[in-house]
Amino acid sequence: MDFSFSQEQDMLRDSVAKLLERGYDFDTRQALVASDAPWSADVWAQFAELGLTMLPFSEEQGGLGGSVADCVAFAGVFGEHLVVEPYVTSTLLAGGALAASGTPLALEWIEKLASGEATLAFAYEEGNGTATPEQIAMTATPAGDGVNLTGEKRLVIAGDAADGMVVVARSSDTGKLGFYLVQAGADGLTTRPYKTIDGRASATVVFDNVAAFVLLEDAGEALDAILAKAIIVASAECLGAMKALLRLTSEYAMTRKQFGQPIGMFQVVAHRLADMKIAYTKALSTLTYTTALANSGAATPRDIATLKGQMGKLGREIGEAAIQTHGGVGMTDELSVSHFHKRILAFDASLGAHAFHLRKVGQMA
Amino acid sequence: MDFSFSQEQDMLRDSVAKLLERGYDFDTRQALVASDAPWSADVWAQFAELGLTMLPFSEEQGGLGGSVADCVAFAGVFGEHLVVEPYVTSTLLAGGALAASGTPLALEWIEKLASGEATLAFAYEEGNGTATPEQIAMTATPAGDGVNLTGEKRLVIAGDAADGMVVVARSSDTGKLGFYLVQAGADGLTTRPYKTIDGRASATVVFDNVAAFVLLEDAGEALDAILAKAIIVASAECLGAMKALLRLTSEYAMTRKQFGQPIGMFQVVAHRLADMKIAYTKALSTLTYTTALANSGAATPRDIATLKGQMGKLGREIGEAAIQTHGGVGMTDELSVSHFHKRILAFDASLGAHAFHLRKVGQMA
Amino acid sequence: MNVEFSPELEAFRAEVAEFFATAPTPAIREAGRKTTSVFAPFDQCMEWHQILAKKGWSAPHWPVEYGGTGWSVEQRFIFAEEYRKADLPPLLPQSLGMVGPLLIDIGTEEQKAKYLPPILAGHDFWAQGYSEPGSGSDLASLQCRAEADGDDYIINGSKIWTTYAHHANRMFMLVRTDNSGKKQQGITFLLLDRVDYPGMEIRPIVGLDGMPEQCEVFFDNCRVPQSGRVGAENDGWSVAKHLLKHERGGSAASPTLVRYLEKAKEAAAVTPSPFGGMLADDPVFQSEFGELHADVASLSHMEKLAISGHEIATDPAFPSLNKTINSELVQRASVLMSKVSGVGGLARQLEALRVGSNVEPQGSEFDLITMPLYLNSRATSIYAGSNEVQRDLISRSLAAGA
Amino acid sequence: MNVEFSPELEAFRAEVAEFFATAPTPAIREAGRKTTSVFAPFDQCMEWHQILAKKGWSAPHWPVEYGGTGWSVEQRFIFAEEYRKADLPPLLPQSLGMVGPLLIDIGTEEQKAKYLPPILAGHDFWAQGYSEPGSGSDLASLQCRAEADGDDYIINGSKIWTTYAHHANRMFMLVRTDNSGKKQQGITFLLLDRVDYPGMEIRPIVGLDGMPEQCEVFFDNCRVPQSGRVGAENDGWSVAKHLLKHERGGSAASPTLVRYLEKAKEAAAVTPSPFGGMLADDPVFQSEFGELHADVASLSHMEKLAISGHEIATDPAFPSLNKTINSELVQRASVLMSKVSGVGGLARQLEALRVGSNVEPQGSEFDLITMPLYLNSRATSIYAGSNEVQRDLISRSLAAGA
Repeated sequence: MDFSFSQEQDMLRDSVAKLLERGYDFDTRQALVASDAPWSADVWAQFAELGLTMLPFSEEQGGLGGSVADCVAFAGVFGEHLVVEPYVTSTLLAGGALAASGTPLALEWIEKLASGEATLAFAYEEGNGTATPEQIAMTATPAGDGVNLTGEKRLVIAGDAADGMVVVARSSDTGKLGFYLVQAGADGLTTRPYKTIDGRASATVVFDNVAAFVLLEDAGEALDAILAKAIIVASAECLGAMKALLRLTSEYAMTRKQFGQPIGMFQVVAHRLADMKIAYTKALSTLTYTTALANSGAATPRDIATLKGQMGKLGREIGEAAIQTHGGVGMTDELSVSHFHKRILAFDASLGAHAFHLRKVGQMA
Repeated sequence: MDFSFSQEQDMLRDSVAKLLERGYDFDTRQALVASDAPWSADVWAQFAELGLTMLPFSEEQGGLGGSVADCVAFAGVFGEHLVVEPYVTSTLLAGGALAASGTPLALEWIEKLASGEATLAFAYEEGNGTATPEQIAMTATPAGDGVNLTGEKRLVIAGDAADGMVVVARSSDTGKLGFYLVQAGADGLTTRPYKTIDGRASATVVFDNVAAFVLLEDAGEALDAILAKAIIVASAECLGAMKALLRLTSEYAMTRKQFGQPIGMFQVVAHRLADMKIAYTKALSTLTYTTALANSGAATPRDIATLKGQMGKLGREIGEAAIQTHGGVGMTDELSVSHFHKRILAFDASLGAHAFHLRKVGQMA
Repeated sequence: MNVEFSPELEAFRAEVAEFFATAPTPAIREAGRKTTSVFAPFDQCMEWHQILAKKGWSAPHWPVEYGGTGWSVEQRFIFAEEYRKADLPPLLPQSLGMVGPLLIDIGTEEQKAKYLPPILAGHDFWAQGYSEPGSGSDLASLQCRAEADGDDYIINGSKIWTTYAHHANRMFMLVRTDNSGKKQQGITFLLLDRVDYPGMEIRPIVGLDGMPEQCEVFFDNCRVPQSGRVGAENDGWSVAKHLLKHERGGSAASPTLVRYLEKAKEAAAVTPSPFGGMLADDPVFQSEFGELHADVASLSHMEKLAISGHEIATDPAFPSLNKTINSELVQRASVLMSKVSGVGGLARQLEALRVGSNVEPQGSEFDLITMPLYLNSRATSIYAGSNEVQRDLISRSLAAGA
Repeated sequence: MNVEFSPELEAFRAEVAEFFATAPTPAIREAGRKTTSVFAPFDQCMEWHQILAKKGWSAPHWPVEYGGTGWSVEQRFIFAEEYRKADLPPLLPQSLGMVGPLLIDIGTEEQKAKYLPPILAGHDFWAQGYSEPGSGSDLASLQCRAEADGDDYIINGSKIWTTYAHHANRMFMLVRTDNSGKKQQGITFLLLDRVDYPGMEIRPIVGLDGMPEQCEVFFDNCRVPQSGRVGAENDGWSVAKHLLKHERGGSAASPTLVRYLEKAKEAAAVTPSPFGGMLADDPVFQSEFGELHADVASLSHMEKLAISGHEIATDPAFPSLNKTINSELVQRASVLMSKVSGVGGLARQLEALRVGSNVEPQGSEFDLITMPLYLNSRATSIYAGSNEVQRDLISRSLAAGA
């Protein structure tokens, strides 16, 4: 068993950290979120320069053949900086679908994603009931070379801002789930953009007979695989947010005084901090182990469900404890604390909330 | 709304309290539990003298026409003294079944119960699955004037020591639940006696074609009613145990010193005590309100499920907190603390555990 | 022991329900549906307060001679239940529940005559100036200073977490008038007739839910009349503690919680479970729902006991027990609600939340409120004496043998 | 980053499983099934220890030169997993996990030569004399006194919660040799060759589960040789702290928890749910089970990281994190198990629990153990440094920036 990052992975993380420390401090990030821009094109270009957008694609498909551990190595830093750029959805989820497809069209798009010149949304979730792919209702009806898509997708990150989207839909013919590509602005597409509570550009997208290209008609297995990878990397982002909260909260507790002493000297506050560290240690351990498993090709669906469930549950515990410990200032928009918590909340609700995954564990264990 | 006990109820409680303070201190109680006797015949006779065994029966049936609130008034004292005498099972459950029956045989037995000269067991539970009457599997097959009973009953309090038992069984003919009376020592009866973790004489009873008298053939509604009443009174016993634990634990926390100060001065211990009081206040409120509702004939099945669920859940919280606060000594057989907790555990597991009842609330609410 | 269920009570219930069905304007109803805090949208809330006042129902818990209703415990609960069923905005507590009852108890006749009628009528809204940046849980350490000068005090310092100060026309506050003794001494309780005195400045703070609910209030040589003092100079701490008494045995918070649960169940009935069927029929949902429902029932029972004069309400720890239980149930209810919304709760929709914006929400009206309610309710265990302080007080009552 | 799954490892697993299937006697197996504590039934436990020792497997975590196995992390976990799958009694921790490793680190050559082989072989069992009636969480306040007298110490005082002292033939303990300085100073760490010195008396304490697991040990002018001292006089506190190091990165407690969960699931598969069907298929059971299973998985991941040398194990708070997480999971697992038993767990069955009694249990063998396990495991958050003390330590590590 080896749970350490390689030197290359450490170096990549340090590069990302330097980049974000320079240009992604909390105030800059807040200004970005408050602006009309969906994310920073500049930062995205720097990600591309560092090779992040190329990393996960195989060398045959024009990528760097990076592993999931490579992504985990730097994704924690994304979480610590509350990055709003759509790395997981565009590069890993949409990109993963393209890679699984491998059609000429897919390869064309991979090139655009890998170079950083384009982004894609991943239209997957349809509401609280669709934590599991079995509940996907969006239909794909064969039409000519492609399909027509009808249905509604919620929480489509970058849905209004990306150059197109990969849609997960159910074939009206076979009942199987497939990946389909839709260009931005296609006929029949109605997009209601919004920002998420954690500052990401998102949209509700309604499809009314929208023409789409076929990427992969029987995508069930591929979907599981790319979701698993996305969950691992998103978990690393979440862990970054948890780490930031643990640090900020212990610092605050040691400086903020009430009744003549730092509040961290009150045993109840001290024990809440201890519980935050317990939760963080569990989360760190499970993310690290699951990453190593996945790197060895041995992560089972139960391992992935365990990871997603634990990260969401433990993350929420840490976020709520952080706010309670900060008191009034923790309730404000000005301090970063609540924003880290909202990032965790968004992580938890996406791709199946913790209660869903932990119950799945109970079914599978 | 009136949530106060009457002067008569207060007086009855005081009489019971005096009796138990005199003759039912913890050491005496422990000696009784360690003995071969199922309970104290002497104490039982004193209960009868005070009229407790006569109280709940109607005046027409030779009782005192006491209300459920009358029983609640003194049952708390039973809990505070860890009384092992089978008041709830013999007087309220078996007695309630007799009262609902009203046959000459039932009236005969009511007289014996009311006078204190006899006790009856109530054979109801069949295991963890039978928190709900729907799962009762014991069969009653018509035979002559009576029935033959076949099946197994668990946790039959006084099952080996009482003069007979009221059995809840399902008619092989109609599928309906009925009440049947079996004499102690009847043919085909195999009794494996044991003491419960909270010191009561109990038994597993196996019925192999045991001849029984019919008390009531369609007892569904009557069963719900007598279970509701028994749950309310058993809840009062449980509340008495909770009260004792809250008192013992706060006293201990104020006297036991570690690190140079009473452990109750440590904020984490103080807050645990506060949580115990919160739980106790909830339990007291719910028992009191539900008793008043039942006294007004307005307690619904949801109210009863809420009561049983809350008492079990809150009681366990208090018991576990009491042991943790007492530390090592809380883990011993010598101190009463663990015995109060075991009384609560037994209450919780009987007649449907808290998780069962709270889920029922969720179905009904 | 009994609980009354009479035809008269049912007639009362019908009267209340009828009034709630007809009296509120559409904007008031919208404000009620869009309430995601203990503090409802201000304008519609005050408009509704005025309508209730005309009916004589704005302060049921006040003594009859000051405008209360003289209702029985049953009536008060029926009123509260129908109120929540109709999804109407709760009236703001600062004036009706805090400064009003305080003045009734210990105000001068002049103060009562001047301040109580406009509170009752809903013409005045009082902000509460207690906390300071350095004094949160440790309220008695407050430093905002008032120096006597002729008939006036001159105030210097600041207050924070002053809810809706930017909407208020009056304010009650604690100031430090003496630094020499123990910190609890030397505090004075002041009523401010206006919030636009020269030298007074109010700045809203945006909360984590995006709403400007709290404020900071700055005082720079702000001159206010001494006649606004309640109680003696330097005796403000006991005045503030007296105010606490009004949380005792007066609240009927459980109907709000019951309404949250009803909304969660209604939404769950039309939300698919990822395990098939609708969420409301999912055993795990039912189990969690039942557990919370029963705990809310216990609070409701406790409130009814307290209002009816049961001895639990005379326990010195009762206000702390009540506050702790209620605040944590609000948080749990908001968690359950946001679970039902799931990804539907992730859109930040400040415009759609604004009363009168006519912006269609993303998803359902339920999804619109669950996340703001969850976020806002993180404060319930922080404000009005953090739950840590409340548990300290509860444990002290045990040490004292209560 | 990787986790190894090689054919060699599978062969190792088969070898271990084969040994566990064949080597234990029926009594040892029965003791394993009837283990309701971290401390298994003594006689069969030591018998099994001796069998394992002959195979060379009694102390996998010891250095090879002292009898350890030199296994990889994977092998250690496979061993622990197969061990629990076979329901074998866990070896007692006091000798193998505490005094043994301590002597390996800082004992004299003489002490090592004398004491390590019989520990390894399972011939000696050491009791741990730390706590005193007045010194529980505040261990450093201990008062059991040892006065030097020639080559001996004369001990007066008492020890409590001395697990299995009535079965022990040796004992290590902390005594006070100086009262003049800070309480942590003046403590000395002693090895007692025997437990039947004149003036030494051992009294078992019956626990809430009815078992005499703990003891009280009284010393009345009890004379023991000074040669049993480990470290310098008055330096016992640092010796005791050194011992803690061995909890760091060494434990593999999660396989026990996994086994508890398996047993709960197996029992649930044959227990009807009051909502119909079998409990194992009930969504609420699955949900609770999954939540606990995932938390156990996190502990397992943490243990594997620690054994493999990951930096989390170098955190000064690691032993406290490990102890807190493990103890609370044991408690939660025991709650889940006793929920499955329900009324089946309410019979007090001390005789049926005794190995070799041949008394048929009331209900299933699962029901026989759930309640004693639940009751006994209430102690896990109390002993070995209460979880309150552990959380104090964890929070201090945060204050120190770890």
